[in-house]
Amino acid sequence: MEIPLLITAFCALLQVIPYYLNIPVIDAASGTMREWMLLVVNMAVFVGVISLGQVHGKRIQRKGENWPFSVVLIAFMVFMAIVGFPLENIGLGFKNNQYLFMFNNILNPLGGTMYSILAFFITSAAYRAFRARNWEAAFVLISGTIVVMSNAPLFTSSMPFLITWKNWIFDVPNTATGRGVMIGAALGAIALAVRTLMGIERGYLRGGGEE
Amino acid sequence: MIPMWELIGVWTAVLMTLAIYSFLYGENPWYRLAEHIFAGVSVGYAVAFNLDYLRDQWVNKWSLSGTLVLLYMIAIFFGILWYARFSKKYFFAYRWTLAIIVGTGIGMALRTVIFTQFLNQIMAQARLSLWVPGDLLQSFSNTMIAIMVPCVLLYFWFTGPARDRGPMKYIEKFARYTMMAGFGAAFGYTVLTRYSLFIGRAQFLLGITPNPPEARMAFYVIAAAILITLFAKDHLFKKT
Amino acid sequence: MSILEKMQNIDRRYIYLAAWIFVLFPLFFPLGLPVPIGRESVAWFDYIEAIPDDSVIIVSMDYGVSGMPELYPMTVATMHHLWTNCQANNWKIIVLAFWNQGPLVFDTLLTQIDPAADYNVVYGEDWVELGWVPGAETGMAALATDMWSQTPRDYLEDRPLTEYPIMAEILTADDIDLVISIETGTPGLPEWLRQWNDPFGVPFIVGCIGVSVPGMAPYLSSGQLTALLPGLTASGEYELLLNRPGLAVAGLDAVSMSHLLVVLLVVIGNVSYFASRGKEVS
Amino acid sequence: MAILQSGRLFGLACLLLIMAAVAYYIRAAKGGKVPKVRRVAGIDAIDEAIGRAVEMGKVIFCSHGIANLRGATSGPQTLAGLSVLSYVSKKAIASNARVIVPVRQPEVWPIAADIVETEYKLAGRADEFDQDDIRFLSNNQFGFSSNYMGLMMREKPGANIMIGAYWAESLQLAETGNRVGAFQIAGTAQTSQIPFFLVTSDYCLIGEEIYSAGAYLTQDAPLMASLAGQDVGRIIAVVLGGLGTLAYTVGIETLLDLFGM
Repeated sequence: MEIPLLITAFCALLQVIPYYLNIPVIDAASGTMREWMLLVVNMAVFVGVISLGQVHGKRIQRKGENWPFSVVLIAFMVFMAIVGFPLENIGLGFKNNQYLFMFNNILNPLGGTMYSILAFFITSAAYRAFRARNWEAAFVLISGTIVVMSNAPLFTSSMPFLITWKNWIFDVPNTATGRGVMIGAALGAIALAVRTLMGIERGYLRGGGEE
Repeated sequence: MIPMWELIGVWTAVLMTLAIYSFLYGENPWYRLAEHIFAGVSVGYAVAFNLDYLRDQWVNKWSLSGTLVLLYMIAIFFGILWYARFSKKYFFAYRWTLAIIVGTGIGMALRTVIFTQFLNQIMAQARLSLWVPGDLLQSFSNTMIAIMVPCVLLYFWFTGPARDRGPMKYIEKFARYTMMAGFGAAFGYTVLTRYSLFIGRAQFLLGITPNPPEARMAFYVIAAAILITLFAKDHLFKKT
Repeated sequence: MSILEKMQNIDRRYIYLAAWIFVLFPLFFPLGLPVPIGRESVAWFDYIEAIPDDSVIIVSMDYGVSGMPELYPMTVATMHHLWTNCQANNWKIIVLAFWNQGPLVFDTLLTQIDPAADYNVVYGEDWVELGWVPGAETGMAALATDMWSQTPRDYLEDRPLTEYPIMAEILTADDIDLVISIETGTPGLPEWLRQWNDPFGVPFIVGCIGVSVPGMAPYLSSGQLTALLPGLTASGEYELLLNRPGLAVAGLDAVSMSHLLVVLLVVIGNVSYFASRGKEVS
Repeated sequence: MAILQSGRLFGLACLLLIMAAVAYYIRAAKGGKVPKVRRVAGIDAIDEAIGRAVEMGKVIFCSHGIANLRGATSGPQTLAGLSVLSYVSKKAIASNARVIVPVRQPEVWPIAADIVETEYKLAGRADEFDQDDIRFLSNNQFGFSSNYMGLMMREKPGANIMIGAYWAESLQLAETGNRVGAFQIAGTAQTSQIPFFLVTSDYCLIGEEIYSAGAYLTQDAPLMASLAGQDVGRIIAVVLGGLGTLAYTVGIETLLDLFGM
């Protein structure tokens, strides 16, 4: 089945060609294509809803493990979708009070707290990783500790040279690492693109149809 | 006094915050509750948000001319094909839609990757001067970067016999040390950002301005409730 | 198992508990640990002090609620600095946002500060809030050629821009003398530079979160970015320069303590590691 | 020159050169010329991870990151992760292990499901495929990660394989995997997140290694050969960078002008 592969190649070329060649017609088409694609992508949102519905619906039906939590999940999902539904003339949508309540008092605190929980994880990861087991680990330990100390006023007030050291670590090994890894990643991405366009990359669109 | 529903809001927010933090102790029903609420609310939010987007796009752009209307309809058609995956008979049809997305994605990558990740980085290398008059440190730093970057690049060398030749051993070792120092620095730097986030949450729990002061009482009460139930579950019931 | 070996594989929950204590304690009982003033915050302070009279300044809130812990304090301090000098220097301040939650953040600020009462500035004459400008980079491009096109009405009072004297002479990016962007990611400085600095030469100063700092360095050295206020520590220093200790200074003790904890743990980890290894060898 | 966009000429030349090199080696491999490829410890360890999970009778988590397929830098990483998923599920099916795939992007979910189902079909056991194991969690970054963490704590996987684009959640997932004692292989091309994978996982794939993982795992000659094309690009980068530095040091800026064409 070659159709998906042809579509892939066509869509890829549509984006690439006008970027390098000055052909206004194709450029306009590729711009429209990008906006158009967002519509298609937005339509996928119910895939998630259906998948969640199947998994948790089954669990509720069978009274499987943790099924009350599945009820909570489905209830909150449906409620949030309804109060936020873009029908402003019947009082729903983004300015609906229930919607704002859910957004400000549930979604935001949950997101913010999940983000901040990293402080604990980074501390315990540092405790285990910053240990001079060998030369490589010693490099991680030394540069990491210098940077940590240079960020705290407590240390820099008595050891201002830490900031100079940190700047050097950032400007030299950190820059060099970032640059080297980034160039390599570009090569990898290009090779992957070629393999995909040639239809030989495993995983994506492989085979197709019934096998 | 703040209105009742605002007070409820503050208590809810504190409950959500602490339920997530309870994960630090271990997986438990409080966390499970927050986790499932999070999934439900965020997916519901995504539904509302995406539908709003589709509606706005229709009103402000795609409904304005005949061609655009047709394109919008085609988009809806390909959008519906996503759901072919759930059909036993036509499941393969989603691959057409997918091909559009992947193809455009690869095209976008081929546009920018060569510049942002490849050429711009090489140009930055080409702006290094190994000898900066009067600035020994800068000269040294530039020289180090000029050596480190190719070493890191060569570290990933995959194929061919040249890979196993003598000098590569040293290059590889030097590249590892460079990367370890670089990654260590990035790690250390992130500590600050993560702690500022946690400090922000802690300030919220303690009701320090600009956060609502009512949060503090909620913090004490809910934290106590969560801690007591966690300990009770672990120490009273486990032993029997 | 000796204590040293136990320390090496300590239950991570004790580490989590220590982190709670090290952060909450200084928030309950401020320690007033010393804060050295770094060059970034001084540069930022000096830059704003030296903005010429009659300048038109855009303050762009390019972050959402999740960025508030780190960026909100510097936003308050910067607005304080701008509003304080607004009347004397005849600055015009336009507040807008390219992140859709930006106006929400600014709402929080306005619940704490009443510009009219605290600084004696007049809404619509000295400053105006345009609200969220959609479209990210394309929105920036559109705004640069026509300041009125994206937001025909203001955000705070929802009235047409024609009713505000401040907007009368502000039509394109050519009329803007400075952009202050406080930001967490994309859209952010690179997009701004492409649409505003390259074509119009508008100067930029940026306040950003710690993780973005390394990415900002090239713009700073190329001169496209004139001043950079990085993260919470620098915000605290800036508050001290303004003689207005606020949220960031309150948080700085906690920053110091938490970093002290990390360093202590690293020391303990290494000491116990080498001690127990020494034992094995003997 | 009107037809060519100015400022992009040199980039186009580099791009075409690298693409041609990759294509050339793939063709050559089809004719029997296969280059020798070095070992990559992290990729080799994937078999070990699966084996260990099977031995302990535990499930395997295999994630392809949280990005969609459209991002210029993140999309290819997702494809790389899906390639690895294809291999992992094939191996797992052969040894009767269960693979759970946590998904964040609705648009990626059908592909992940398709990949795993195809492996079951190829093994002739289509009826054993359980769609619920391709687990959509949430569109929200931290909604996804909180669920992933909860799932790991409950299911206690024997192996956790994460290849793709990750942001802040990298440490949340890797630290939790470490907490439950999973054998972890993690890789990403997001330079800011590599440090966290490096210190919390058993093996870490750095940058371009993730793109090669799919090719390397299959041991399929044309795929392996494409890695040689990458090396051509590598040499170009090293040479151009080196020449550039030397030229700039002695005050010649012709090369810079050339790059800017």
